[in-house]
Amino acid sequence: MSTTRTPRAPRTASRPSREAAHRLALLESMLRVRRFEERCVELYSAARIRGFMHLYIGEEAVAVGVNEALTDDDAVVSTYREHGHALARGVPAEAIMAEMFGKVTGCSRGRGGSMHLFDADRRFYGGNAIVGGGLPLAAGLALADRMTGRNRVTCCFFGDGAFAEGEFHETANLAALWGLPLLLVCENNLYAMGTALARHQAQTDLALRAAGYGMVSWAVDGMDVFAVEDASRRAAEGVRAGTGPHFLEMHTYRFRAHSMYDSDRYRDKAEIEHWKERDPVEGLARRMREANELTDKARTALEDRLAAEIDRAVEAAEQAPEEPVEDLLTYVTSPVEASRP
Amino acid sequence: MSTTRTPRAPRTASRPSREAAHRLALLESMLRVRRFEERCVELYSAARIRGFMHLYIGEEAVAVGVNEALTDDDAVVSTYREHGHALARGVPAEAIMAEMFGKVTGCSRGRGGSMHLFDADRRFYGGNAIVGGGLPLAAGLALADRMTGRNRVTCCFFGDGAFAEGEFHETANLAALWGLPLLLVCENNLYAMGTALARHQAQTDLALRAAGYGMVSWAVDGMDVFAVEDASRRAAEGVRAGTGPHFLEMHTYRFRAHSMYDSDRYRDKAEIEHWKERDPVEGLARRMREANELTDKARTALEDRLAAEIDRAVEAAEQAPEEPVEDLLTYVTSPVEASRP
Amino acid sequence: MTATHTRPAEPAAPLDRKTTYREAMREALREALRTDERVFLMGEDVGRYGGCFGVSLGLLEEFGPERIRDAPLSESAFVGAGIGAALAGMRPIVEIMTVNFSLLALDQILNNAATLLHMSGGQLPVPIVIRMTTGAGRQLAAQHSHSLEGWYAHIPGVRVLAPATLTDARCMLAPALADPDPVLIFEHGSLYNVSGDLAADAGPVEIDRAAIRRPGTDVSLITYGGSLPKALAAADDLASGGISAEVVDLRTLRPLDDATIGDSVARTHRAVVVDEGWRTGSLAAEISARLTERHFYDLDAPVERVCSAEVPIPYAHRLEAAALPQVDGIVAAARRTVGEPFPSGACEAQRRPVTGRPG
Amino acid sequence: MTATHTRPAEPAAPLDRKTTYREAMREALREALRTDERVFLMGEDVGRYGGCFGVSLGLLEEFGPERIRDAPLSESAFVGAGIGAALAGMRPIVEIMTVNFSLLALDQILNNAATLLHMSGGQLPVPIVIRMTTGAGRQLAAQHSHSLEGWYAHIPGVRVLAPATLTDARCMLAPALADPDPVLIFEHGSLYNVSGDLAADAGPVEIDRAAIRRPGTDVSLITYGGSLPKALAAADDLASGGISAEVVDLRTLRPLDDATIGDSVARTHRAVVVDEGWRTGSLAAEISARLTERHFYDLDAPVERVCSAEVPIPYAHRLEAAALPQVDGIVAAARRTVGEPFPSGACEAQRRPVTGRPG
Ligand SMILES: Cc1ncc(C[n+]2csc(CCOP(=O)(O)OP(=O)(O)O)c2C)c(N)n1
Ligand SMILES: Cc1ncc(C[n+]2csc(CCOP(=O)(O)OP(=O)(O)O)c2C)c(N)n1
Ligand SMILES: [Mg+2]
Ligand SMILES: [Mg+2]
Repeated sequence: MSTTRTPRAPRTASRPSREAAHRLALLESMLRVRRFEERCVELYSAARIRGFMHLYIGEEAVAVGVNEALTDDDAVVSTYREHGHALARGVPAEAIMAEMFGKVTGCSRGRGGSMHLFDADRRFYGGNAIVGGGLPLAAGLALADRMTGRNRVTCCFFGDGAFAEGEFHETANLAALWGLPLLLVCENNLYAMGTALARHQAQTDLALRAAGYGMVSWAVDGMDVFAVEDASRRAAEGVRAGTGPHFLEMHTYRFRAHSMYDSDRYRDKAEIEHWKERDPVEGLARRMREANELTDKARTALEDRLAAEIDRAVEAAEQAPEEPVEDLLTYVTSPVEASRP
Repeated sequence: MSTTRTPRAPRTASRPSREAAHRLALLESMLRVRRFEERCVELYSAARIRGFMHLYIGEEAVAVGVNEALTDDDAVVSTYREHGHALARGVPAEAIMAEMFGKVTGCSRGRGGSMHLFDADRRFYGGNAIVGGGLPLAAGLALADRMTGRNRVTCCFFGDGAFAEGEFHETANLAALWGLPLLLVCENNLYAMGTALARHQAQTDLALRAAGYGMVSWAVDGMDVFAVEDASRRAAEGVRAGTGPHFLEMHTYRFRAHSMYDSDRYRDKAEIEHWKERDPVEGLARRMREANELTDKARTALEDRLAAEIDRAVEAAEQAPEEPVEDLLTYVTSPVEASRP
Repeated sequence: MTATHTRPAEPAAPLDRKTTYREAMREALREALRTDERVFLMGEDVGRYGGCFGVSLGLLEEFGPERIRDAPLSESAFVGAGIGAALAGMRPIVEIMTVNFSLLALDQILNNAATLLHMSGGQLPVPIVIRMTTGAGRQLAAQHSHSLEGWYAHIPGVRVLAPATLTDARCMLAPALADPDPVLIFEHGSLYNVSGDLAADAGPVEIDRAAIRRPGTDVSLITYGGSLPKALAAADDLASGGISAEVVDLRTLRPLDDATIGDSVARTHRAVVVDEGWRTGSLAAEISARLTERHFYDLDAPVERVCSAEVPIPYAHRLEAAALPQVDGIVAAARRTVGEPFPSGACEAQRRPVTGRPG
Repeated sequence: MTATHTRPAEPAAPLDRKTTYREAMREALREALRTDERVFLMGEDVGRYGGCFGVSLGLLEEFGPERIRDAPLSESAFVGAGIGAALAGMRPIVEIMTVNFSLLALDQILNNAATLLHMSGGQLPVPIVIRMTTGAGRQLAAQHSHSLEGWYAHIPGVRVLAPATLTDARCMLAPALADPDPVLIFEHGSLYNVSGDLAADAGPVEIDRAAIRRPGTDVSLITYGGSLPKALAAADDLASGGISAEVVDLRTLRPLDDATIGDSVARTHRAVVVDEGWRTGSLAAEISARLTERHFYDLDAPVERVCSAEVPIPYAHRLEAAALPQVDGIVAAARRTVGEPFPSGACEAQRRPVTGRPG
């Protein structure tokens, strides 16, 4: 049972400028998620976005760090808390925003909303709002790769709450038994909605429990994008090397409530503040500032660029048409032509 | 993680006659299961018993040994392979046989058949033919005891195959989390139907994996009724002492095919022979004979007694009436009177 | 804990006249918990969180974590545990957050809860109550918008309730708990915020009978749950056009109250069934079939069904609205039954697939 | 593996004229596995064991363990894995041993397989085929006797097939695999041993159309799957009494072939739907409702339904037989539609509950 704690990412001292550029890219990617979601909150209050909406704020290092380990050929399966995963994967902010506006230009043509972002071209397989429901699917994507000899990784995100679902355990066993090229990323943010980890898991060391399936499993500081990146790269390498599924428990925290409906009564304010001190976005920015890698001017420019990008996304979403009501039944089944391949 | 291998039951040397009597009782109980099922095979061939029928032959030490640790107040939840559990629990052979004949005197009034034996008075809660389906139910029985402060044990039998079902994992977590008075007895007979353990479990040390939930878990020689009895007593004691669920992995083997429909192509004849050498019934009989605790005459008398008991059961089942067809819909819901408590 | 009602029945909290569906439901839970110590509430986030739709807010503080029992995300296990606890003499109320997640517990519901009594030859009644939110209309998209209560009504051995009014929200739980067999209660998500007056003496209600919510003579609008307000609005609209619609609230989806339904149709000779389930295989189909079987010669027009379009409910507001039964569709169907064409009959036509095959 | 049919299509094994339903199904699997390397079979005991009903016997030896893939007892995971594999370009055939266990995978079937195409705005078709045994009649008791194919037909986005003949067993799989969307195939357990002649040129079949298995003029017996032999026997019986019954085999339960059903009833003016599902909320109810909607003025008698009694199917032989549709019940129903009382009308009456409330 090979459970180890991931140490801080080793930082070799070569070519600082390239490294700095990488750090800047990570910061930008995380900040995009942060600013995008902050705008979403406003738009939700203005009733431009409806339905259930779950924010990723505080957990950005996970999506961004994991994505560094994935190539365009790899696949991602996500949850209802997937704005961050989608953005990190490269799904354009415009397509996501339009989706949340219910517009035809949305990445699911407005049929999915916040919880169901899809982008087949980017192998982003959603957006699953049944807790644990994406796991078997991810195993199947990985199985297809295994059977056809394609050396690709399927990465599946899910929460600590999903660890209690039978679907997680069935999938973990199947994946380990069949040696599937699956990267299981458990975002342990200590709560399943209002239920704290210790009140829904008999044993709270999730990495250790996943290791029980014979998978390589590590617990990772999910507030440190470098730790996430490093662990993800090593895990993805293992997956690509054919050593079967790998499990990463990301210790993270959501700074906001579970969803827009949640009044967040079940968490201690001090706990929230404690974790906010470990803000992955501002933490990285601070480190970069201290290392003279990020001037105030550069930060402002970055913020402006992102704000403009999000403005454009909102603008475009506002302008975009809705799917005509006559097309309601389109895509219930495939167009007839497709059924004669 | 407290996983230990159970050593052979310690045999203290006091009052040999009482011990010998106990051994004789165990032998009788196991032999009853064996002979009962052998008769069932004949009756199945004669089409007196129909439907699916799963034999316990080879596994008798588990049901009989575990039952020694249970009192009348405790509860038992079982599977479709439950003749042995029912007989050990004290459900009369007559009631079981009549059930398999589909007669109104059967322990489920003929509605259940071989896979669905029930006896509420003996707190024998069936007879569940959905693999893993009895586990949540057992947790609920235990939960009721916990909530009402009754110091009782609920014992749930299930197979190695059930370990792959989500329902097992959800139940294990729930039971450990809530500290339920549950005795989980996994009958690991190395096969789920035609699928060998290593082809359905990524990690085949089931006791170790159960321990991952924070339960006390032991692997036990399920072919040795004393080892089973000893481990079960200790586990049941732990449960009664309020230390939460205990898990016993019983290493056992079925000598017959999975069901009457199975041609048993997937097992090695040598493997079957190897395990038959460890026959729990004949093994105990041999030891008792060697210790001069069982004369040939006593054995013959015992066999005769059991044969007569089974004869009577068959006779009574043959004679018994069927439920009248007019009563088909009885028990779909409770009688009207019951709904006004 | 040996007998029913061991605690002296405290006087129920005096009922406010002004209340909401959510509060009425909570009051019902509180009463059950107060009057019968065998009762407990179990489900995801029923305690600390107060229930995902706030129904059980405050109950944890009043009754403690043993009886307001937060469960892990393990629908099959905690529903099954409810069944087991019921077998052992408790009266569990299990909450599944929404019907969408109940599929994960369906094995326990169908193969155990609904089956044990019969399979055991009458030995094992399962007095469990399972509550869940159902329905669409809040832009929650496909995986959070199912209306499967009619589907559940297919299962022998369970009773299916759909409280649509404040009184039923307040008063159906007690008889559900008194039922010795499994009862599923479906609460339409759009109803929780409905407010109104609740009679101070709102007492025990029957759970065997449908109710006439509005009498009428020309056509029977047969519905339940979240569609009741729509049917009542349609009846208003029809009345203004001179058509007198009777509105029947089924209340209990299984077993159906054939007598009340049949009597209504025998009077009006026309029926429209309004049901948020997908049309094919809907509860509306069952009611239509029964009316044909029993009232073939009473009917002056074919039974109409107004159901959801056969599509995973989409997120976009207009698409979602088009997928669900709406007042204008009910009005149009009712007009068809009395032979009056609806001015703009576009509504149903819009539901034709364009490029897709019939789903 | 980049395109369809990359292997040169080997000539299919010459078809024996004499075969069984089981062998026909196996031949269909073999053909699919030979002609399309994207196809694989996955499920519990499909390999080493040969399939719990022997359908896949020998395929492991021919195609190896990667493509004849034994799965652990994890219905949700391996059905979901089939869905994922389908998304990634494979053509999985997933076998669930019996429909009874499919409840454990229903979340994957309804919330993923049936929903992904729509929810993703058309990006993610799911070309999966899920096969399962259905039905009662072999004394397997409540948890092994469900007939839920009609229930599954409620779900938009899936196609539901019920091959009832050797030809359909042999020929429905290929078009099912060619369908870009999920297809559920229900094989009635009582059919596997049915033997008969299979035309050597049995070719691709339509999976959009019902079939008239026996033409007739007085009443349409509408059925499918395991009830087809019973309906045909009833038609024989009726013929000897001078009633000409047409037997319609639905073949595809979703989408229903309204044209064939409707044309038949427009000719005969009377319909009996025979369906092994529980009566309330049955597929038979849907067909009855549609006939009323579309053929109200064609019908000379109310549509009759012959369904299973609403009871968890009991083990005892006579009780089980009484719970299921039988030839005499079909004959009686048909006679009622033509206005002839059935000599001994006891059959339906026996189904009344005695002490129980309506289930
Ligand atoms: C099967 C299922 N049960 C319940 C829910 C309602 N629900 C949505 S999110 C959630 C909590 C999930 O917690 P976790 O897996 O830790 O993910 P997080 O929200 O913390 O990211 C719950 C209970 C659901 N969507 N699906
Ligand atoms: C959920 C479910 N899936 C499949 C089956 C069919 N089936 C019955 S027994 C069995 C094997 C179970 O193996 P195990 O749990 O090891 O018990 P054993 O039969 O060896 O005692 C299978 C696959 C079932 N009854 N229920
Ligand atoms: Mg969480
Ligand atoms: Mg086994």
